[in-house]
Amino acid sequence: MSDHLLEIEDLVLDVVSRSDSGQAGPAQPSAVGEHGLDASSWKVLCDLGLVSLALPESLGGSGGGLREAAAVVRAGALLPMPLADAAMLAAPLLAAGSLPWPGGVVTATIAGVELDVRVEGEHLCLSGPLRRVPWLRDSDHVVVSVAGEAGTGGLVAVLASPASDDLEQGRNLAGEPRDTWHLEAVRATAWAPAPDLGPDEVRRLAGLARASQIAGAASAVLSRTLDYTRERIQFGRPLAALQAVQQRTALVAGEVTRARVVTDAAAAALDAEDSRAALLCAVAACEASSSVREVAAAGHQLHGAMGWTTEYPLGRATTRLWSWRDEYGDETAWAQVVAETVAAGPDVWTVITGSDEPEQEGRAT
Amino acid sequence: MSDHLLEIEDLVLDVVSRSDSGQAGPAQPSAVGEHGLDASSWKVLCDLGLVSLALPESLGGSGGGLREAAAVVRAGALLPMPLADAAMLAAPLLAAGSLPWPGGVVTATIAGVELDVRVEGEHLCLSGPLRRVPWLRDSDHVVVSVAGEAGTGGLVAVLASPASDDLEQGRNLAGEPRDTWHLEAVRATAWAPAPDLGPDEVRRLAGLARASQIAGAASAVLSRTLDYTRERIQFGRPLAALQAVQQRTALVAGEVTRARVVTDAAAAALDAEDSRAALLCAVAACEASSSVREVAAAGHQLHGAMGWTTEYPLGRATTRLWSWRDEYGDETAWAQVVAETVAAGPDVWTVITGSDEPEQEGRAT
Amino acid sequence: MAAAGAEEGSLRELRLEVRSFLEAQRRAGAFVPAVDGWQSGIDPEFSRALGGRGLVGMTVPVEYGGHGRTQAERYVVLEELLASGAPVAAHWVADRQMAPAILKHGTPAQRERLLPGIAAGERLFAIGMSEPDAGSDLASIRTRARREGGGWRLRGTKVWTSGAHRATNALVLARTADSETRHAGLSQFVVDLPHPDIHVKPLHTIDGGSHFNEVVLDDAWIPEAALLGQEGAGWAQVTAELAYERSGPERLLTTMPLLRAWDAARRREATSLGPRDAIGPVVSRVIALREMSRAVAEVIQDGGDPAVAAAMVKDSGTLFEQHLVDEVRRAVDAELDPDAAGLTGLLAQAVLRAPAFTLRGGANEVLRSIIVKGLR
Amino acid sequence: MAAAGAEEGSLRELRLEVRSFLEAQRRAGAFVPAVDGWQSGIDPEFSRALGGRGLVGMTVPVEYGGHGRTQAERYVVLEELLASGAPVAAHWVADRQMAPAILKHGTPAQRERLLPGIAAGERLFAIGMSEPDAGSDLASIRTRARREGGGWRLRGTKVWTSGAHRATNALVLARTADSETRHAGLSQFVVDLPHPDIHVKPLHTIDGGSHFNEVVLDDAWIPEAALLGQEGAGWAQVTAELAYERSGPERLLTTMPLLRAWDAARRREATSLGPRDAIGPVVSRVIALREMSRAVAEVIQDGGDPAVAAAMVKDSGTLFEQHLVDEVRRAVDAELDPDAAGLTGLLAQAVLRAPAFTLRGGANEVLRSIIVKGLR
Repeated sequence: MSDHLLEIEDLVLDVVSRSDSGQAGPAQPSAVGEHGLDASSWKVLCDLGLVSLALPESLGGSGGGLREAAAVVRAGALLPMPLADAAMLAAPLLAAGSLPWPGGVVTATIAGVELDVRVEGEHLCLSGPLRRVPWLRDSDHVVVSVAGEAGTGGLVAVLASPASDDLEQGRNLAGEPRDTWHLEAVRATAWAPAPDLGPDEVRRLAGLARASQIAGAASAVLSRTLDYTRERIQFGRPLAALQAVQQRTALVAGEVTRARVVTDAAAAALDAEDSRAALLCAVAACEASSSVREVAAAGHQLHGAMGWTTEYPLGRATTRLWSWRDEYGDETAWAQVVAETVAAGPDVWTVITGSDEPEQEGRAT
Repeated sequence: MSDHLLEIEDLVLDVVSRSDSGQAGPAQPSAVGEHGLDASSWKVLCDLGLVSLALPESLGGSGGGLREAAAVVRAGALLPMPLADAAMLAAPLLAAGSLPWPGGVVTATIAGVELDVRVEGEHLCLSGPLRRVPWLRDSDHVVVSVAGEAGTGGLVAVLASPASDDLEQGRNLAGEPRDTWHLEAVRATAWAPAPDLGPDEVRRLAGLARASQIAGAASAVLSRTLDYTRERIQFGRPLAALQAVQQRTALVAGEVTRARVVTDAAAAALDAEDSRAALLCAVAACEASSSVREVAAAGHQLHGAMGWTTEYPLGRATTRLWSWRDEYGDETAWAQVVAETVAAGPDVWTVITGSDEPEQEGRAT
Repeated sequence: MAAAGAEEGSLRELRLEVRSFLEAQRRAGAFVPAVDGWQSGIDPEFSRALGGRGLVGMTVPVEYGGHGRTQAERYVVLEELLASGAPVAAHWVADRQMAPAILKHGTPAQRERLLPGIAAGERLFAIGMSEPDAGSDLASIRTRARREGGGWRLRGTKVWTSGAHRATNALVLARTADSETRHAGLSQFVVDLPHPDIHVKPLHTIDGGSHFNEVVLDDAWIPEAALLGQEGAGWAQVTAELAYERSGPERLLTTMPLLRAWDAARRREATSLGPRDAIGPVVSRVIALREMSRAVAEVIQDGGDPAVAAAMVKDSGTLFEQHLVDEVRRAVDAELDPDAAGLTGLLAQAVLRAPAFTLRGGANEVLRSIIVKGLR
Repeated sequence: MAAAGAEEGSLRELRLEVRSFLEAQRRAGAFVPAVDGWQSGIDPEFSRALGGRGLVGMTVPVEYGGHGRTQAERYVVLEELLASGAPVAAHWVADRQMAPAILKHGTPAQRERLLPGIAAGERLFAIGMSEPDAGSDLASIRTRARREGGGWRLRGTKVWTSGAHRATNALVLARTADSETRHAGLSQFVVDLPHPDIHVKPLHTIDGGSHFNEVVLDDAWIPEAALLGQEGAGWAQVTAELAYERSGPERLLTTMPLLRAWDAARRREATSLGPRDAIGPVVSRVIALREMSRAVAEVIQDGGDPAVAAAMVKDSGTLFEQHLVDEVRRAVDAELDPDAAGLTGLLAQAVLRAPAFTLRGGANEVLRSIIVKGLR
């Protein structure tokens, strides 16, 4: 990991350590209960320019890239706020439409086919449902990606969030808000076509956003587990002295490292407009989602019953991991994208290495 | 395991311990090299009536059941001879055709569709290939199952084995003979219709035979691994004192026990003509095959490089496990049989418990 | 092991009878199927109803209010209760381990006082074993019982005590003598609840429940008659109970309601099988584990020592329970919503509860040590 | 880590050039693709041919017969060699660890004597490290070197010495002084082979090969110039080499020829994808592991300490190599025939060789201890 990414992570970790709600926070009433958004941390992160890194300065962003945004999302993964949705989905969507950062708390979503969108003069008018929008009840704006016809570029719309009464409140396993909004002829506060951004590209951004969150939360599980097993004495020794504990912790570390490396690689490839970016995003989403099972299971197993209570903050990380791995596609769905990429390429090794064969000759062995 | 099964196992283990070739044998030149059939042990087992347990005494068998035969096969799994093929496939095939035990070294096979079979007067005349027949070069007789039309009962034929020169010799990963014989108008020495034995039933018997061998060889891997890790000193302690070694050994023990219990249950169900017999055979084959990966991998990992050499007899067991798990269907194929059984039943719990619903009502939850 | 296969007529009849009853109860709204109902589903009314039908304390002798039935019959009933996802936690522990423990170690007076209520499904027993600093290391417990006024005074703190907030009784393991060997000097007590000096504080868990409790024994006085079995023999008694606790069908069928819901959804949606149908390996495994579990049950019935085999069943079985959850999750294309009804909600519940499966009743790593030490 | 993604022009050109060369060699019958070619495929002629094309000793300075190329360029070439299943075992170890070790610790005379042959693909190095009673516990080795006649006399037995029967040199770790701490007093020697007092006995392995040897050092005299590096610093030197040994692409691409053969067969047979195509997770994983491995390679290039990260790559990578074999096996409906050509034969080979992947270069359990001790 290069130095400037580590600096960014340190900035975020500093915010996390000073918040009541972040990684090192106190007991929460129930992991599946309600959580308020941490407005003060959101403001600090915005003031530091860390939320809108993937948006050019000319549009009110701070002009970094997705790689920097992913570093922010990993470090701030457990902060109760739509950080990933804003930094890794809203910002690039706005960039694609050359729209300015709307300010306040920003979330993002991908519209389903049920959403009806029509242009009325200068205005864009939306009707229909936006389902399970992250943190919608606590947001000021939601950036919506609307697919175009037949896989062409669609458009990006910014909506002012509705009053809470107009929402159907929902949640995920971690109690994070996932609210459904049934729009009735709502006008976008801003909108623009995004010709370069097809539905696959948008989904890839969303998948990478969740993958980056997973990488961060998985890393938090590893840290907690290391702390716990080093402090906890059983049978006269720290748990961490037990070989079975060491073996399993090492496996978790492997999963965590893989998730971090591959989300970083995918974000970097997107920034570089690399030809492998699409594949690396699918790999990042697949690998991050598939790391969750072992990371969360091992975290709970090594913590014992303690980790299953809401008094201990392990569950704050694991319940998020269990939700995020399914959002915008689980590991099976993303693996299928990889399989399709293989099928579309000349041969598997060429696809893996991202190289083109000099000539298209069949390989027989 | 009931007492009489344990007595049978002890009888076989006694033969194994006195043979040069069985479980406790000395070094072999190469696990994938040639092995001669252990003719003396074969004779002892035959004289004890242990090979033809699944054939009635009136037909020259010793009138036990498949459950007893499976116990023999488990205990004698590593003997170089077609014990499973004779005891768990040839014997029940002969019983189905009311044909007598042909004597000598007996093997068995299931004919493919390529085999042409015609009745000429009293004789049965066979042409075409019998592929990868176990130990054919060392056998005196081969019992062949031929499927009937459209899933009806077929017939059973006994052939005198050909001269070695007429065989295309082959082997499996363990070096066990798997010979192909291209028959040209060969007359069966005996034959009979077997109307009650459809191709699925025959395949089930073959699958259970391999599953029983796997259960036995897996048990041998566990025993060897226990011995080795208890004797081998590293870092000043026996390997078995290391917690990581203990944890993995316990997992192997679980796999071994499951394979043993389920092969016993399936054989018992066949003997009892239980309605669950078909399903239990598929489960036995699926579970035994799927146990191989962890049992063999753990055996090798815990033995270190030593176990990978032909000087040490671990490979004699693991190479057999790797071959047997694929013969007559691997775990994926048998799991699919289970899935089809579920689909054909009223609901999954009824299928699992082998109970019929009082009325066929859909279950909604 | 007896020939495994389809059940004999009487057992099958019992199974179908219980199944019909539970199906009728479910249709009547008496319960909503849940995973982990034997630990998380406390419903005293439902337990009483089962007791009224003779489905609790089945193997308890008739003279103590039980039904004198066989272990095989009880096993069939337990399976149907588990697979239906019924709320049976209010009587599960009492039926599973307290009835045999009291039969084995209890005085005649204790049997007469406690067993009829257990068999009626009316006694909810909490097991006070773990302590804040003990974890899996039970020998290090620090709760003390000292003789006083013709009885005992208990002082200490227990944690992970399931159901204590609604329990009628607790079984408390306490140190009655100091000893060189840490396993000596422990005794078991049956304590009536509520008790003025026993304070129960719920522990909230990430599945949104509070099945567990912290129990503070604040110099709580109990009569002499509360001592169960022999003074100082608590360790041996606990160890014997653990084999019962580990060998039952609840160590592999906890998530069976999820499998059934998935199966039902597949039938409704006519999901095509595909060449590698994910349900195949899952059903194969549960059938195999069931045979293993039934083999252990027979060892118990025959009076053998099932400690190693029981540990093996629980290790394999609980890993399967978790594996099943993951297989269903990957087969079902849905975000997990804890508020959803049906399959998705059941799946959310299962994901949140699964971590406990391989911790309770002895963490699986501990079970594996027991297994490997018992081999050959 | 640099931005990961497609390679820059020059690297890609190099990759395609090497790929074309290997493909041409394969078509010409110079080799049959095999799994594990870097350990099992000794072909001195092929190694010399690669040396002749500048594909061995790539990062060795030009003054020593090398090519002064970057680690990134070398990495690309290694990948193509591994993925083609070419027989590269005759020069692999020399290129991987001897060249850097000699550059780092060797005298100018040793460099001049040994490096040109390594870069030409003409030196086959066997590593004499493990001993019959040492296993993973290298500090307990008992081979001794004592000073005599202006040189050293070696006595002891080494096992699992790959390629010793055909080696031009061996690197021998021996005890040169007794010491309180077991890690002290060890030294490394470069020994020329064959040697009249060094006896090499092949060890036959279950894959039908004899890549390993037992090497008996029967009071073999070697000159003073054979000492590599500092007397008594052998442990530190070995430890540093292990990071090189563990971090390379051969710790995840050993079975890549099998994946390629499977892929080719699928294309020939136009196997339908299905909704859960088994190739997807496999390819995803190898791409991810490749990124991890490349990150470690960069740490090495930048002079950082890659010990923990390298152990992690080898642990995850070798488990993947084995996992790939099992996935292909379950996808392919065939009995494994060691004499078959094509996919089935390759699969048989892979199954038989796979156990070694997680043992050589430090058993994975040992790697995990290194990992967990290095965390934070």
